[in-house]
Amino acid sequence: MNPALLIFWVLAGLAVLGALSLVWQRHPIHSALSLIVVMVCLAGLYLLMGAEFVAMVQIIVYGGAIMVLFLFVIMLLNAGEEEHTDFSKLAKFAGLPLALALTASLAALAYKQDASVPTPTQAFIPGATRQISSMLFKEFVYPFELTSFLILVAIMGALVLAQREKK
Amino acid sequence: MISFLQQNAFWIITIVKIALLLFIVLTVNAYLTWFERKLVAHIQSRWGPHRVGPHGLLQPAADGLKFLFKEDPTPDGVDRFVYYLAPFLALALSLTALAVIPFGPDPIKLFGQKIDLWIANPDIGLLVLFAITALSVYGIALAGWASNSKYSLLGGLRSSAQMISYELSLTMSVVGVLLMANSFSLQKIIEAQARPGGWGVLGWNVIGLASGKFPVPQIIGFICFFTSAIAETNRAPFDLPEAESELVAGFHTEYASFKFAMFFIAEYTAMITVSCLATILFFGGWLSPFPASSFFQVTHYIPSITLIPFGLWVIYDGVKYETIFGKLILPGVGFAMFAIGAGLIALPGVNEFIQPIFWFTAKIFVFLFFYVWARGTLPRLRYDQLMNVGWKLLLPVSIANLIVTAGLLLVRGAK
Amino acid sequence: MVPTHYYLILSAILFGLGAVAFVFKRNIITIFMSIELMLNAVNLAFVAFSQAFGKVEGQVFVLFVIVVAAAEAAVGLGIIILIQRNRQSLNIEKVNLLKL
Amino acid sequence: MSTPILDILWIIPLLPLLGAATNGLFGKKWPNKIVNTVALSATGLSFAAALEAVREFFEQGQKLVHKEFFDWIVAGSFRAGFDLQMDQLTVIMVLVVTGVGFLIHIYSTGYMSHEGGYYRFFSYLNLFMFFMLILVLAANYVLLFVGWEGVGLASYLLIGFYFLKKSASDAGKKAFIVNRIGDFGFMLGMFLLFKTFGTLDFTELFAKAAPWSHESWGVFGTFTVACLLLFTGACGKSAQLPLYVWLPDAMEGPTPVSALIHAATMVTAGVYVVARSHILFTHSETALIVVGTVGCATAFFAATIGLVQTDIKKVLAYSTVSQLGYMFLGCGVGAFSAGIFHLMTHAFFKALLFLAAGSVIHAMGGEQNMLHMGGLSKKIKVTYWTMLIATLAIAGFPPLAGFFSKDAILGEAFQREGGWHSLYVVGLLTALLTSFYMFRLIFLTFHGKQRYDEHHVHVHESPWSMLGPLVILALLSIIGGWLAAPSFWGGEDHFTAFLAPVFGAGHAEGEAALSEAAAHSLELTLAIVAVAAAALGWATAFWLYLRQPGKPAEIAKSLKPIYNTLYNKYYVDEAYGAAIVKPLLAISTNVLWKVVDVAMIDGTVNGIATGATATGHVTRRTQSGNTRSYAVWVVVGALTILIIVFWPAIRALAGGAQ
Repeated sequence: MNPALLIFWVLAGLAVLGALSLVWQRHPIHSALSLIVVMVCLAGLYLLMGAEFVAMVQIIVYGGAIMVLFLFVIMLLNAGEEEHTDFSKLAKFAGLPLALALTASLAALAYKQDASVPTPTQAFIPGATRQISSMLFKEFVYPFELTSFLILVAIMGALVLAQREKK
Repeated sequence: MISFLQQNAFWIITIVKIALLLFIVLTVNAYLTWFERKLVAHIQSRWGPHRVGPHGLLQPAADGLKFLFKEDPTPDGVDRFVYYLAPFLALALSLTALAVIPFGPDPIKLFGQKIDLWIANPDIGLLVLFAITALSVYGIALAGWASNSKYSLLGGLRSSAQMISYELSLTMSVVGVLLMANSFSLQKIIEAQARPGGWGVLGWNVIGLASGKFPVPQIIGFICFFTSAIAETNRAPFDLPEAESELVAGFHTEYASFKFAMFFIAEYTAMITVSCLATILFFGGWLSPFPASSFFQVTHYIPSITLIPFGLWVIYDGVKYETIFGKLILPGVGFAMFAIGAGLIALPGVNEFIQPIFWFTAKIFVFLFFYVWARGTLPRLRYDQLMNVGWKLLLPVSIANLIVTAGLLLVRGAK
Repeated sequence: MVPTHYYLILSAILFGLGAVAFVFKRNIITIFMSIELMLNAVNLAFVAFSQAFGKVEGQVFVLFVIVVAAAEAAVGLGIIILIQRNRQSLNIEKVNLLKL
Repeated sequence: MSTPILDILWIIPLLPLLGAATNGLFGKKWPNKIVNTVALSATGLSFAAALEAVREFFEQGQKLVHKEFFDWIVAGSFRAGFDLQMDQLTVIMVLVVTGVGFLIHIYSTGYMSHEGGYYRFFSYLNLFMFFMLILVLAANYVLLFVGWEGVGLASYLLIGFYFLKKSASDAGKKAFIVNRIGDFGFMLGMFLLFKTFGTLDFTELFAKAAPWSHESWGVFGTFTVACLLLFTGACGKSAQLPLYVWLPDAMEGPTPVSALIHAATMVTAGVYVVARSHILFTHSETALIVVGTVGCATAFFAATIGLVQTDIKKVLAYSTVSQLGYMFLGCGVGAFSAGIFHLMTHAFFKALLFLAAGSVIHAMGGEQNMLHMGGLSKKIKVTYWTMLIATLAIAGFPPLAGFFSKDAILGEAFQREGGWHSLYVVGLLTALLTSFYMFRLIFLTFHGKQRYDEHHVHVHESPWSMLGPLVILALLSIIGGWLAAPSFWGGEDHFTAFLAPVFGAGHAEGEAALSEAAAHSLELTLAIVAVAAAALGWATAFWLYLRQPGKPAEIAKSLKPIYNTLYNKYYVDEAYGAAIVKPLLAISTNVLWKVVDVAMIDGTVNGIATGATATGHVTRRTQSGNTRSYAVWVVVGALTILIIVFWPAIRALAGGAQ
């Protein structure tokens, strides 16, 4: 069996399991851990697709920053197990089936669309990282700057939100 | 049998290398603790460990045994899964980091196999390291949370916040180096610091004369990097997650015996990793500080020159040591050192091969010494000070450094 | 080499699971995580396509998505902290002031 | 040449408007002096402007002045601009309106000095002037209609001036409603004209209409219908049968108003319109005959009612109606210039009559019933003489204005072939009746022994602010006629000549048959006959009301049914009430109100409201405020979009499934 395929199956299986356990777990910490698993698996898949840079950024930013932030907040708020209220009848009865239907249809479409998607000519894009950097600073320079601005605004927003107003 | 070995040589070699590296690192860890305790003790004008073995040299072994045989209670109301996961996570990650560190340039030839002095050398080695560093926070944070103890929780909170904060300056301060090397590969980064014709120490990134007319020093970057690195590894003076005066022992308050040992090892391994990184990024990795001209040929004997006198001194010291045990052991050790030194003189080939590794380890040792020195001398920061240093000092400075570096390189023309 | 639509299907499944979590979970933080999961699924699709077409644009988009996700996380978690502070609950069904 | 005023013709109507606005907005606080200063200066200036405009008009050779000031309505091919025009007809109308109006303003300052709402009165009066001037200056039917409606409004306001008096406000409403009926016809006429000729501008319209073939008697072509519709409007405004009923009630308004609006100017608007659109009328035999007949009938009919009325103003009102009838008769026989001529003279002497009557009422302290007067001639000499002059004028004694104008009309009527002689006869009879009831009025009011109580009312002459206008008008009533003094009288017919460019000389077909001499002799005989009729009327009145004052009562007793019929105005109001008002009320109450309004309209509105509420009650459930529900909706949306976007793929999927 082709090792790449093997790796794919393993990682994909892990990712799906992680996602499932994200839904299944009742404690946010456990959900967070499951999500981290998913992210790491995805990073692995990116590596498999030869997107090293993206993979690493995925781990550094998602795994190292965002999820840590989540963890931090969960610990800060000392969030316990989530209570299973069902005030929303709609979500109680229709929610799950609908979401599953969405999943199924998406997957089915993806499965049907394979014809229109070309099979990769090469497993790796040579010098992808270099291309990405040049692209970021040439074609996408304005969006790039914009995102930096966005981050600045986000920082301010977070500060404003989180600080206790002084009495 | 042979054929099997032939076919799967790569895997086998890798496994062996991993085992070897683990052994070395763990030993180094062990003796790092001894070294640290001794040094700190002397800084505080104490003797430090001196009962177990001569100069307490067997202290680490004793500690190891203690860790193994101590009772390992699991506190009540902990989240078992996470509680057990945390230390494994910490240890595994810190050890994994070592996998991408290159210890020497040219491979050894053994049994007709070329064996590189690294386990893996990806093009994005540095990113991998950062990724692992980024993940390593989980060990501590989860441990703190899972222990179901206020001290631990606070420790975990502190560490997670602290690590996130300092990761930024850590990464930022390195970008300058990346600009100069045009690569994420650690090996390339090191090679980029060797100026053709060999300028030795001048080529290193701290001075940054690897090419062009004027230097682009990364000294500021280095300072930021090392400070942030200390914080990343939760070492003094940034060891708030385990500030014993406030939080008993912080995130590992509830951990005993071997799980505690795991955190312990993880921490020291992280120290080593960081030292390696600092060496590689700013101090030319395995490059010798001396130019590679024939005039400086003599410098190749520095290993012997250091080993032989030291060995002699150890013998002398052993002879006049109080205990019998010491009288027996120390001269042997001293003689071994002397022998190695002499042997290196005798076998120039080996000597040449040893050079990079020697320099590399020497530099690492220096940084480890720094670590301990800092712990021994600097007082612990208050939490708000910590955050201020991270966000208001290091981050802006490293960004400024990046901008200046970029400008200078633009003027100089990157190679 | 792995056919592209494997990745696509995986991404679809992950996205769907994210949606499931989105409607199924009550804890605001978890719901927020499920959103992140969906974003990740999309990223996977991006990268898969970028490999399939041999173009790196996809990866660039992924980077943008990640940046946006980071910003979103910062603000969102700030909001969550506020919610907890004011409502003493993380149960989204108890954060229904809209109705009043 | 420079024609400053003609270039800014709009200044003439604008001034009164300014006056009206100023008084209406700020006059409440002001003392009477300032109010009437404003009002008088407004009218006076506009009169001056009008005179100047006329002078310039003559100066530049009496050519038609047509000025487009700005577009008002432009829709497709339709254009109704704020266009003013000036030709001979306009000249006469403008002068009459501004001149008489100015005089009556002066008069009002005296007459109204003791009334409340002084500023209001003058504001309305100025407003009326504005609209009336718009009416006469307008260069197209639409703008004319604006003035038309505007004067209606003003008259409504002024009739209901004493709005605390129910009869007054009712009279106002009556006038308004009855006019609406006419206006309805008028508008239909306009629409028809626009549909046919694609324009409502006088010049273009008439230019287009002129070449069309005439429609003989009984043919109901475009012209006939349009003219009849327009004439309906005219009937409404000018109080002709069957829409005259509002005018007598309009006497509820202050006397100056009756003089200005309901005698001199507004009520003549109908005549003006008919004259203005004479080209259309001359194209339709039927329309002319109808106009003539209606006019004639109205004249006689109103005169008969006038015989027995005891309220001094009512008598004058009915005489106004009958005089208007004369004018329409004139127009009907195609003698438009004669009609307009009579309009002018009538404006003079009828205004004079009303003002004098007002002066009398003033003197009697509000008494209007002639049976409670008598023997006033000594006490209020100026009023007496001026009123006498007016009476002679209206009765048609030479050489006063009424004689010429009325003679002209009757002459034209007589000289027309066909069934017009009967009209002439009726007209003559009417002339007789007119002179009878007018002298009856004089004798009852000023002669005989006084029938009022000295102690309650002390008779006093009016101030000169009132008498001045009387004198001026009296002079005008004397000399006004000479403009058209027929040739046998030495002068020649300036008036007709003057109006010729407007009406053309084409209305005297009858004359063409006769020779000069014959024409002269005929005119002479006709004049003599007319004067004889007038004299007969005078004699009868003299005999009945001065020689043996008991007689009228006896006659009344002996002819009780006729008398009552006449006294009650042929019960027309009652008939209308029974035939139209009551059913209308019934329908309005039972159908329009109870069914249409309450059941249907309110029902619909409330139904919609309840529906909205109900929908809200249902849809409110979606807004549960529960984020999870919203999340589900998001999922639903995503699913929908997916299905829409990938519909073909989904079909393929289904196909693959089978």
